[in-house]
Amino acid sequence: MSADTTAEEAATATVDDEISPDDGILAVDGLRKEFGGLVAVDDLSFAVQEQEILGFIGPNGAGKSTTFNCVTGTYPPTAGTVWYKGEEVTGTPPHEMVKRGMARTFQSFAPLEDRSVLKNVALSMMNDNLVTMDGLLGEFHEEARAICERVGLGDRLHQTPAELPHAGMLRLELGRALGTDPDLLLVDEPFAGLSGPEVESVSDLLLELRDEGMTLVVVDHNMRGLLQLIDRAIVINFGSLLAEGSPDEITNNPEVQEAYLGGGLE
Amino acid sequence: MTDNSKSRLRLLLGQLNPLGLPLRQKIGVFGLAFLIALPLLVSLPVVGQFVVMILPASSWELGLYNVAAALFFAMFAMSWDAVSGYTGEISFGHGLFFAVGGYTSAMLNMGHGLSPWVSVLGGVLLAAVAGVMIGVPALRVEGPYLSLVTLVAPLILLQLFIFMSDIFGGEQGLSNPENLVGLGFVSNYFLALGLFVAVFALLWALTRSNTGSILTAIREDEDAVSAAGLSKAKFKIFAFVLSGAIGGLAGAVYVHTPVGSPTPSELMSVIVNVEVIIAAVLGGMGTIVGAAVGGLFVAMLPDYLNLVEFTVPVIGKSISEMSFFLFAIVTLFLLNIFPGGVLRWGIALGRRATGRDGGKEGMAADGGQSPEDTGTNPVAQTMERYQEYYDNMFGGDDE
Amino acid sequence: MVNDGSTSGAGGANGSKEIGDEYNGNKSKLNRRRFIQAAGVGAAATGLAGCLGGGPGGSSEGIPSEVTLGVLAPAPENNPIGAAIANSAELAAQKINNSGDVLGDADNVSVSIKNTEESPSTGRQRYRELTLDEGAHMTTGVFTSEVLLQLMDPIAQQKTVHMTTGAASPKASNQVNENYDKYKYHFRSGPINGYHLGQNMVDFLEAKGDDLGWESVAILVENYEWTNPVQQAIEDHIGDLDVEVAMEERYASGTQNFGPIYDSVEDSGADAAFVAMAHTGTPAIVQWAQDQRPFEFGGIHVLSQLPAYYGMTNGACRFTVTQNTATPQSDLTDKTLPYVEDYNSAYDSFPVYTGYITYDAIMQWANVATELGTVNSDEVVTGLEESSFTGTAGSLDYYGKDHEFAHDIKYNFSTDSSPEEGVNPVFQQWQETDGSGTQEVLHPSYVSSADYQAPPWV
Amino acid sequence: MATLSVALTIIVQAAMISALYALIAIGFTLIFGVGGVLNLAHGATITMGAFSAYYAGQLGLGIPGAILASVAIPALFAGLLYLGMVKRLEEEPIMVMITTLVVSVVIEQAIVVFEGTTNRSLPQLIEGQFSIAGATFQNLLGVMFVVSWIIIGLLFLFVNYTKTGKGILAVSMSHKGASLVGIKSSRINLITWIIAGAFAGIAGLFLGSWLTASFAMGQAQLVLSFSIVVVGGIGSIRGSVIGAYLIGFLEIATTNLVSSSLQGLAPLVVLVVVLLVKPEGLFGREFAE
Repeated sequence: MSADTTAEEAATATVDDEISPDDGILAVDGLRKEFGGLVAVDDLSFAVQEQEILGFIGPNGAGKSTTFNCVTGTYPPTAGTVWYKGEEVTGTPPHEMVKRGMARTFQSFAPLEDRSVLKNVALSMMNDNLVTMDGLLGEFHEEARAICERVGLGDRLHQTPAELPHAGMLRLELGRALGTDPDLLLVDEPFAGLSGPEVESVSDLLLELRDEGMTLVVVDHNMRGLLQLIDRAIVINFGSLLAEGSPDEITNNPEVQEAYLGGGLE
Repeated sequence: MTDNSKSRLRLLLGQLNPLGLPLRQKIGVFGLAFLIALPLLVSLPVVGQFVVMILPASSWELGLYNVAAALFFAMFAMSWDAVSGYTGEISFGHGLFFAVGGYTSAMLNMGHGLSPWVSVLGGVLLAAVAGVMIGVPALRVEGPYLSLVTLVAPLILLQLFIFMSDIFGGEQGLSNPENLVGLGFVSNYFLALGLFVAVFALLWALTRSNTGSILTAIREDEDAVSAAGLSKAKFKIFAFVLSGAIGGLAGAVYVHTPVGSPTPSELMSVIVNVEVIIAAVLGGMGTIVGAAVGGLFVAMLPDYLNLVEFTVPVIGKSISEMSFFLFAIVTLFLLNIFPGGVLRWGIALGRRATGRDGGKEGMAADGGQSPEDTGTNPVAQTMERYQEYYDNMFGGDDE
Repeated sequence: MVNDGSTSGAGGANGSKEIGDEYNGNKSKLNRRRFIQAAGVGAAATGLAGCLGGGPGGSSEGIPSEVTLGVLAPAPENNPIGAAIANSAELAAQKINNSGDVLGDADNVSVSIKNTEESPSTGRQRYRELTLDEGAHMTTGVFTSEVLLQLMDPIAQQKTVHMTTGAASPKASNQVNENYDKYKYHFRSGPINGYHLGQNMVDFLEAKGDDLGWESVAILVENYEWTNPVQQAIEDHIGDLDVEVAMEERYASGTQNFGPIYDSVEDSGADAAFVAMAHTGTPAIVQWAQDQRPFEFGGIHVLSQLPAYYGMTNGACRFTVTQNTATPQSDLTDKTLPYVEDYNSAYDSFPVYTGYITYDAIMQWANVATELGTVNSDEVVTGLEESSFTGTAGSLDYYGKDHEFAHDIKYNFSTDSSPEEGVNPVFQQWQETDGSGTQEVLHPSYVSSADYQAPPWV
Repeated sequence: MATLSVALTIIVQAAMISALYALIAIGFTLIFGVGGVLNLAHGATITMGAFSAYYAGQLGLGIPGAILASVAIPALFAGLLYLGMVKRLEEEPIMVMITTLVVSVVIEQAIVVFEGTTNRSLPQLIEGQFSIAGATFQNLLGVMFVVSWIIIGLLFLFVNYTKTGKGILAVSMSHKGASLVGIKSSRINLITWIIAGAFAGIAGLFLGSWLTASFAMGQAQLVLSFSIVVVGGIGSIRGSVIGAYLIGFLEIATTNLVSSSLQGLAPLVVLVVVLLVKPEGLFGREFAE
C-alpha cells in the first residue's frame, strides 16, 4: 500500500514539476510523438543526472525506441522539448547530437560490412571536414585500436563485421559509439542474447566508463540483469511514464508488476 | 607539430616511392610515365614508328589528339565515379555537368570576351552550382528515383538549349571558342595530360583520405554515418559539388581545345551519359583508378576499331562504319562477364599471380577487394542499397 | 530479320551494296597508311618545336604519283546524300584515272571516304584522319553546316584545299572573307550558299507566282544552322513580292510531331507552307500528306531532292515543290546527262544534288591542278579563284576574296537562259505518272518538263 | 466560338495522344511493378516495334504483316532479354538498369548502321480523316484511341480474372508473399516482359505510322514512360493510365496554346515537380491497397 503511494507520488511529482534545462545532463519535457493518428510517446518528461547509469525500461512497444529516436534527433518530436547540457536541442539532427557528445548504440546492429572492425571504429573518430589529408596515412588507427582493445575486440581488428559473433557485434557497436568520444551514451538492449559471463564483462565495461565520468542510459525491456548495473530506473508504458526510482522501488511497484503481468521483472 | 608534419610528409613520400609500391601501382606509374613520354617517344627514330603503331590513329599528330580526347573523357568518368562510385547514388545524366562547364566557359569566352583561362573558372563555378542543384534533391529522393532525376536533368537542359537555340545553338551546339593553347598537337596533349594527372591526384587523395571513407560509408549505411557524428547531407552534397565541379572543369577545358567543342552530342547526349557509366563500371566503380582506365579504354576503343579496314562479308558494312555499334556490343559482353569491373578482376588476378592477398592492413579503402567478397564491393553495395529501396517500396519488412 | 533484301529495299536505290564492294576493292590501304605515317614521324620533331603539321601545302612541286582525295560524307553506306558524295567521288577518280590528260602525271588517283555521322566532333576527327593519317591532297564533301563550321579551323590548320559540296552556311565564306590568309583553303562548290538559297526561293516565287497561285505563305524553317541565312534572305526579299506572309515559324530541331505546327498554319489561312527543311523533312512531309492538310507545300525540302524519295515515303512527297541543284532529266549542261548515265550504270541509281556537286568539285580541282602542274594547296587556291569550269550543275565560278561570300559558288537567277557564270538551280515538283513518282522540273524554262499541279485536297 | 473549337480540338487530340501514351507506359510500369527493375530498353523496344513494321512493309507483307511483326518481334525480344540477361541480374536492379541501357544503345546503333539516321515512313495503317464539330482529326489517331482502350480493358480482365494474371498481381504486391504461396515469380516475370514487349511494339507501330520512325524515337518515349510511372505511382496500371492522360493533356495544351517548340518539355517538368514534391507519386500504388 505504502509502496503504491510512493510510486504514485514519484510519478505525479515528475509530471507536476516542470522539467527545466538544468535538471540534468539530459532533460526531456513533455515529449510527444505521433505517427499518423497513433501516439507513440505521450507527454513524457524525465531527466538524466550526470555520471549516473539510468535504466530506461518498458515492455515491448512501450515507446522506448521512439523516445530514444526523438532524443537523438532521428525523428523530430511532435511536441515537447529536449535539453542537453543545458542547451535546447529539440529536433537537432543525429550527427549534430553526436558531435555534442551524445552517442548511441543500435539494437539492430548497423556496422559497415565493407570494412574491418578497426575501420568501423575509425569512422566514428573522423572529423566532419570535407577536404582532408587525414587518413591517407592511417593515423587514426592507433587510437581506434585502443578503443577496440578496450571493448574486447583487440584480437579481431581485421575481421569484417560479418565474421564476428553476436557478442562481438555488440562490442563493435560500443566501440563505434565510444569512438565519437561521448559524454552521454545511450545503450540499446545491450544484454540481449548474451551469455552470463559476457553480460558480466559488458557490465564491467559500462561501469568502468561511468567511473571515468560518462553518463549512461541503458534501454531494456526488463530489468533482469540491469539491477547490478543501474543507479536508477524509469519505466514507461504506452508511451507515458509509469514509474521512476531506485531499482528496488521499481521492482516493488505494483503498477509496474501489473504492466509486466506479474513478476516479469524478477 | 612540425616534427609531426615532417614525419607525415616522409611517410607520404615513402608511399610515393615507386619501388615500394604494389605491382598494380607500379603498372599505374609506368603507364603514367609512358603517357608523359609519349610525345617524345613518337619523335624518336624506329621507336617512334613502333609507338605510333599502338596509338589510336595512324599518324602521331592525330594519335596525340585522340589520346588527349580520351584523357578528357577519362576525367568525365572519374568525376562520375567520385559521386556515383563512392556514395552509391547512380547518376544517369552526368553530362549535365560537362555541358554546364563547357557551355558556360565557351559563352563567357565568345560572348563576353573573357580569356579562356578565366572563363574556365566560370564554367567550374556554375557546374559546382549544378552539383548543388542535383545534390540537394539527392537528400530527399534516392535510389532509382534519384537516378531518374539525374537522367532527366540533362534532357531538360537540352530542351532549354533547343528552345533558346539563339543563345545555346540548339541540338547542334555552339561554335568553337578560343583555344587555351592553340592548335598544337603536343601542347594540347600536355594540357589534357596535366589536367588529367591533377584531377586524378586530387580525387585519388580525397577518396583515400577520411573523406573517401565517409563517402563509402554513406553508400553502405547512411545511419551509421550519422551515428558517427558525421553529416551525411553535407558529404553527399559535397560529393555532388565536387563531382560537378570536376566534370565542369574537364568539360570547360575540353571545349577550349581543338579536340572538343560545346555541342550536346559531345557533352551531354544520352550516349555520353551512358559511356561514362560504362567506363566506370567496366573499370571498376568506386576506385577512381578504374574510372580513369575504363575512361581511356572506352574513349579509344572506337578509335582503334576505326582503324580496322575490314568489311564484314554478309552485311557489307565496314568495321569502321560500325565502330560505335561494335563498341556497344563489346560493352554488353564485358558487362555480362565482369559485372564487378574489369579492373577489380584484373587486380584479383594479379594478386593471385603474385601470391599476395592484398593485405588487410591496407592504408585506406583503396578499392582493393577482390570480387569474391561478394556484398562488399561498391557495385554489390550499390545494388544492395537499391534492393533495400525496392524492398521498402514493395512492402518488404519495414522494421 | 535484317536481311539483304530489306536493306536494299531502302538503300539499294542508292547503291549501298555497290559502295560496300567498292570499299572492299579499294582498302588494302592499311599498309600504305602505316608507311605514310612512318614518314610523318620525322616531322614529329618539328611538331615538338611547336610548329603545326602542314598538309600538302608544304610539299614540293609537281603532281605526285599517288594522289589521294579525301571525302567526308554522312553515313555513305545508308544515307543517299552521303552515298551520292561517295559514289560521285569514286566516279570522278575513275574518270581521272582513265583520262590521259587530267592529272596525267599521277599513276593513281584514289579516294578515301570517311563517315561524318553528321556529328561535328566525328566530322572533325575524320577530317584529321584524312589529312594527317592519309595525307589527302584535297578534301571534299560535308553535308551538314554544323560539321562544316567545326571544320574551318582544322582546314586552316592543315592548309589543304577543301571544297564543300553539301553544306550551305555562309558563315564559312564570311570567315574566308574576314580572315582570308587563314581560311582561304575553303571553297564551296555547291549548293549556292544559304542566303542565296533563300533568295532563290523568293526569286522562284516571283517568277512562277502566277502558276502557283500562292497569295499568302506560312514560312516554316527548321531550326538548324543552315536555315538562318535562308530565313534572313526570305525576310529581306519577300516584301518585294505581292505575297502575304501569314505566319513565320522557326520550329525546333528534332521535331517529330508536326501536328501543332500545321494546326497553326491552317489557322493562319496560308495558301502554302514555304519551307526550308532538311533533317526534319520526312516526318513533316509524311504528316502533311497523311493528314491532307489544306495548304500547298514548297520551298527547299532537301530530302525531296532524292530521286528515290517517292518510294521511301510511299508517295507522301507527291505534289511537293523543292529547289534542287539538278534532276536526272534536267539537261543543264552538256556534262549533266553523261554524268547521270555513268552514275546510273555504275550504281544502279540516280545521284542526289551532292553527287553532281562533288563530281564537279573534284573535276575542277583536278583540272586546275593539272593546269598548274602542282597539287600545292596555296597555288591551287589561286588557280580555283581564277578558274571557270563547266560542270554538271552549271558553271563553277567563285566569288573573290573581297566578296562577303568569298569562295562561294556564284548564284545567277534566270528564267529562260542558262547563265554564263555561276549556277541557276532548278525547282522540281514530285508528280505521279503510271503509279510511280517523277521529279518534274517547273523552272527554269530551258529545262522544265511539266506544269505545277496543286494537291487535289486543297 | 473560336475558344470552344480550340478547346474541343485540344480535348480530342489530347484524348487520342494520351491513349498512345498509356500504351507506351503500361509495359514499363508492369515490369517495374512485377520485377522491381527499370527496363531502360523500353524505349528501344518501341523503336523496334516501329522498325519491325517498316521491314514488314519493305518485304511486301502488307498491313497485317506489319501489325503482326510489330507485336511479335518486340514481344519475342523482350522475352529473350529477360531470359538472357535480366533474369540472372534480378537481385541487382542497378545492373539491370545499366545492362538494359546498353541494350538500347545496341539496338539504336544497329538501326543507325543498317538504316541510317534519316526517318523512315511506315506503311499507312489507315487513311483519311474524321471531323467532330468542324475540327478534323486523323482516322489513325482515332483507331489508336480505340485500340489502346481495348488493350487496357483486356489487360484489366487478364489481371483480374485469369490465374496467371492474378499471379502477376500477387507478385507485384509482394515478392516474398507470392513465393510463399508457391507462385513461380520467374515465370510471372517472363510473361510480364513478353506482355510489356508486345505493348511497346504496338505503341511503336502507331507512333511510327503516325510520325515516321527513326533510330532515336524511343528515347523520348522512355522518358515519357518514366514520367507517367512516377506521376501515376509505381506499378499501378490505373495510375499509369491517369498519368498518361494528365501528361498528354498538359502537353497538347502547352503546344497548342503556348508554343509548339515546347514539345516534350511537359512530361519532364511534371516529372521533376512530382519527384521533388511528392516522390511516391500522385496516386500511390494500386496494388498495395
